[in-house]
Amino acid sequence: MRVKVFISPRKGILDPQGRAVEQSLHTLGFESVANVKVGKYITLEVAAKSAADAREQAQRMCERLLANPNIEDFAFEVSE
Amino acid sequence: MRVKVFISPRKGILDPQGRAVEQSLHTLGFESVANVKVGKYITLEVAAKSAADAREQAQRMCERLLANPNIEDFAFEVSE
Amino acid sequence: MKWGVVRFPGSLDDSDSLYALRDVMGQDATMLWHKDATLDGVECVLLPGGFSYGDYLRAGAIARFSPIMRSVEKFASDGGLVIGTCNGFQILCEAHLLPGALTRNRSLSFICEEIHVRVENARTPFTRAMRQGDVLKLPIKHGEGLYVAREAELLQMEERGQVILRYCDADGRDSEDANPNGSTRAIAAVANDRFNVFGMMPHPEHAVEAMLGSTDGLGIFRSIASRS
Amino acid sequence: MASAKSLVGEPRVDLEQARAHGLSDAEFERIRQLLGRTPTFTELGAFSVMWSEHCSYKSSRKHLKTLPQKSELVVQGPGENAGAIDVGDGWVAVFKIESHNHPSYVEPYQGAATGVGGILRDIFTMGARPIASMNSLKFGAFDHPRTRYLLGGVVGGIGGYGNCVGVPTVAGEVMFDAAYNGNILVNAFCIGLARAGELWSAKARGPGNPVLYVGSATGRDGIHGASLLASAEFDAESVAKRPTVQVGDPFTEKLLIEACLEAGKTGAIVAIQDMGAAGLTSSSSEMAARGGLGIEIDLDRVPLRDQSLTPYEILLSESQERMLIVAERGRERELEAVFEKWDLHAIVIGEITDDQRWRARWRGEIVADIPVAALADDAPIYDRPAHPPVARTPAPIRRSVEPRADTALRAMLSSPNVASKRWVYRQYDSIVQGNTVVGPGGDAAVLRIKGSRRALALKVDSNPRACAIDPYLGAVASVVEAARNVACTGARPVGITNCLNYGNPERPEIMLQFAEGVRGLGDAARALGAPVVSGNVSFYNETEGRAIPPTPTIAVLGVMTDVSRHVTAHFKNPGDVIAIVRTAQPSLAASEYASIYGGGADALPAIDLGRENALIEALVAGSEQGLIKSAHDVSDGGLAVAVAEACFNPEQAKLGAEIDLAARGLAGIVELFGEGASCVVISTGTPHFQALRREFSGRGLKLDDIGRVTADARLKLAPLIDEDVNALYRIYEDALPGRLASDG
Ligand SMILES: Nc1ncnc2c1ncn2[C@@H]1O[C@H](COP(=O)(O)OP(=O)(O)O)[C@@H](O)[C@H]1O
Ligand SMILES: [Mg+2]
Repeated sequence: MRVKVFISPRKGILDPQGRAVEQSLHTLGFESVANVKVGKYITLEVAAKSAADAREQAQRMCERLLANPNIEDFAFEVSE
Repeated sequence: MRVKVFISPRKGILDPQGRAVEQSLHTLGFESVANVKVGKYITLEVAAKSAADAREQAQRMCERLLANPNIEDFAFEVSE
Repeated sequence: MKWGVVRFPGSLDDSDSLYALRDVMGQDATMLWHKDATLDGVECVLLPGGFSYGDYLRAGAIARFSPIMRSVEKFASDGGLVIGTCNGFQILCEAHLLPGALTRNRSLSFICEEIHVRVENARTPFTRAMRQGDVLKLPIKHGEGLYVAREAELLQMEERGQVILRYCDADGRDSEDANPNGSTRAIAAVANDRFNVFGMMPHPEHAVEAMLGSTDGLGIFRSIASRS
Repeated sequence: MASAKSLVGEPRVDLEQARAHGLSDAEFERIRQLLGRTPTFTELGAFSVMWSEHCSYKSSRKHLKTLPQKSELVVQGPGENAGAIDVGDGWVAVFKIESHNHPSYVEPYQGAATGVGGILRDIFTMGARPIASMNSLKFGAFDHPRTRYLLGGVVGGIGGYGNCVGVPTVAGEVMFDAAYNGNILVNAFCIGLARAGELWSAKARGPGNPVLYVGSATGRDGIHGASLLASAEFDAESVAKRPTVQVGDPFTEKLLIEACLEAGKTGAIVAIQDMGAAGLTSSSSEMAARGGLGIEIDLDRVPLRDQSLTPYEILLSESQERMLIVAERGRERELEAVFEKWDLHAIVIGEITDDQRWRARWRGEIVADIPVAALADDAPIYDRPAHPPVARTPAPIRRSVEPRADTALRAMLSSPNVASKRWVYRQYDSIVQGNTVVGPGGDAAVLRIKGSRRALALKVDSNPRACAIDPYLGAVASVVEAARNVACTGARPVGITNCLNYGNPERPEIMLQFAEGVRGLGDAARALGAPVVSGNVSFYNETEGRAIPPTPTIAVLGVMTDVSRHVTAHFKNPGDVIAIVRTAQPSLAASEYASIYGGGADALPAIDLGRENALIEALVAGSEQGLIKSAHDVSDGGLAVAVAEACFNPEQAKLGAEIDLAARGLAGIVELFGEGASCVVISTGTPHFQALRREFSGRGLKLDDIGRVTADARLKLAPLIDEDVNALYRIYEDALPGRLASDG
């Protein structure tokens, strides 16, 4: 199964990278851009009996390692 | 419009971060995990006349700033 | 006092810490290997600076699962003294032995320079040889030293005196310019609520000899050593 | 014996193919003669990289041979992975500098990072622990559209890699000039320490000894990277070669450093070399060639990142963080255990043979079978024609208006070339390992040696503006500047490494620049008694037919016997005498002043190497006796800038200087802002001034008392300049960050 994990800085946590990217986009002429957040995109493959099993594994991977709950939110998608 | 950008290390390019995460996942008991790639997940809002316009802007943002064409591939999604 | 300095793959200031403790301060200090479970009977564990596991994913995120960290967690929960400097601080936060997290510097770039911090609480095992309000000149060198924690948690930490060092100017005054990485409330060091686990971003081990710029790091080590 | 076979589906090898590989028709013919047949495609690839300029030094070798390479302190000259000098108390310093120019232009972060990684490996493969790095960077004009991107990427990459491996970056230089708009320079230096008598070698011994592969798996990185990138001129088309970018993994490098140094202690390593340019091909053939032996490699055992790699790709890959080790037979286990400890794998991929052939097997076939010497030693050596260009350098534009001296000083301090480089070096860990007595910001870095009173001093310098006017004198000036910077700290220069960055050597005027540069380097090194123990040549630094100015980058190692006597650049106490010593009259030729306001000259003042050496001797003697409180070399921006910088102590409240220029006959633009004459600003306590003066006069030099250090933080160069030091300091410090923050 393929798993895609999306990690974003949690709301209210400083995201200096997002701010810097936003400013650079403005300088490049994309003036309307707002609310930029920079997080992580992790893809992986995992052996799983079922989609539910894969989701359960993905959930645990995120909680234990991939995301830091103090500062990050995560979401994931599972596909064949 | 909301834009989600997914940036991954280009195929064939060394991804030491992905490798380190993969090994760590193995140690944590997720032995079947393979092919881990760590990239960036960027979300932003942009004013656009249409979805096509937003897509066109997103494409240019990725090419000009968000992704490094030497070593990264990108994809994006646009939604209201 | 017997010290143990943990060497993770990618630790960089491990030898410098050992040198500061052993050669400069004459302490009994030994290197501990991350794959071992034993702490060798040490009375204080030091997690050194560096880029453990390349700091891949998040600084400290992978190192926290090293075998030795189980023992360190147990040691800490039994009241043992643990100090983490720079990467060590990051590892302790990732391991939830300290509150909060360390994220990318406001400038987004690595910063190596001498800064000043003020002792906010001198009634801890890590600062007892100093006085509240003392200003220390110490080097920092990190890319991810911006301290963050939830607002409620911060308030609680302040109330309990868990904020141990704060960035300040050379005269001990607060100033935006003196906060090198944009840390929330200019926090440079914190302790847990039992005050036996301590993390700081500046490097005390690189401030133990006048020829190299400062001896203010000795205050931290002397505080710890003065326990026995 | 079965000769090598071409593989099914491999491209045909013919003249056309050879040309596409950068080989000349004559070179291809020579290869066929050496082999007695047409090479296979894999073999052609191997020849093309080994016979490239980058690996074979075919155009430069004749000239490099003329450099002084010996002294009683030299332990290892050119020929191994790096040179080595005995620095006393049982220590040997191993050092080298290398270019990563083209890769850094294509992909600044990774290009610069892998440059740092490569030079580190050259040091620890000698058995030395890397203790410090430096870098020399040349970018295009500051306002050129690509400059900021390149600057940010290169500095980020150097820091990203160097910081992560725990080697402090202690000094360097940065210059911006339109001449580098299309071809930046990134030269990386590393130095390590080993115990005397314990250096390792890259010379294979013992037929039957196993060959071990250690480190990262092999991918398609940089195939035809270093060789093609470094040998081909740069144009729009090569930007399309991007997919071959190498990515560095400093974490693995750190493990390699620790594991290799630990493995070396077993005594089971016979020879070791990193897989740098031309990867497995060069490391294996060069180790065999040095030992006069053969080597056989089984490509099926090479760890791969991608199973679809062909033998050609495996042999030519330039994946980073890989080492090749010849071990003593029967002791593989010991080595494997050490590497396992560090989570690295050592894998036997071949063995040393006695038939002097370089042989590679893949899936049961022999895919390459070449006499080792043909690959590693028999590349042609060219004596390329060298003569001056038809057109001479145009005469410099005259200045229309002469600015006021104080205006000029402020303009100079805010010029990116003169301004503080703190924005750059604060992104580098300069203190890890705990030896940095003087880090970036000083004239030269000073590193103590633990357990010894001795210290090392290091600086890297270049002077392309001077080289553009006179490639010989420019090279001499670069050497004496680096050496003088080192001597300002109180250290005696003992050794040199160099990176020679030039254009296309097939053009006679470039070849002349090169020949003159090498001659200058050699003459200066001889005069200073500091031999050249290692180096690197980077040719083809051109864009669309325009070459960079000749840029020999010179790094000098100095030794001081007592670190407690080291001298720094800043004034120390009010009332101290400010004095200057010069070897010649300054000139506006090649000066920062002329580059801003015009009006340079088209000839450089002559350099008297005897006086240069005397100046260095006097500085060392003066500091050893504790007679010097501060010493600062006058460089970009001239005397006015140097005196201002001496007031800029970031560590404490600023001091001032009071100098009566008029009374000293120094009140002219050339005196204030001229460069080129080796000149040092010294401060000393009044009681020591006469004794110090005698150190100089005894060597035929004049130390002139020109003023006093003042408690009042004003820079007074009467009657031309009277400025607040703190205001000047802000200009100097804010220039780079300010320009980088502003839009555009
Ligand atoms: N790329 C760099 N990396 C580290 N340090 C640097 C770099 N560039 C400049 N520096 C430091 O900034 C100071 C000024 O450098 P430079 O202008 O070359 O000195 P000089 O006045 O001798 O020419 C030196 O201490 C130098 O080591
Ligand atoms: Mg210079």
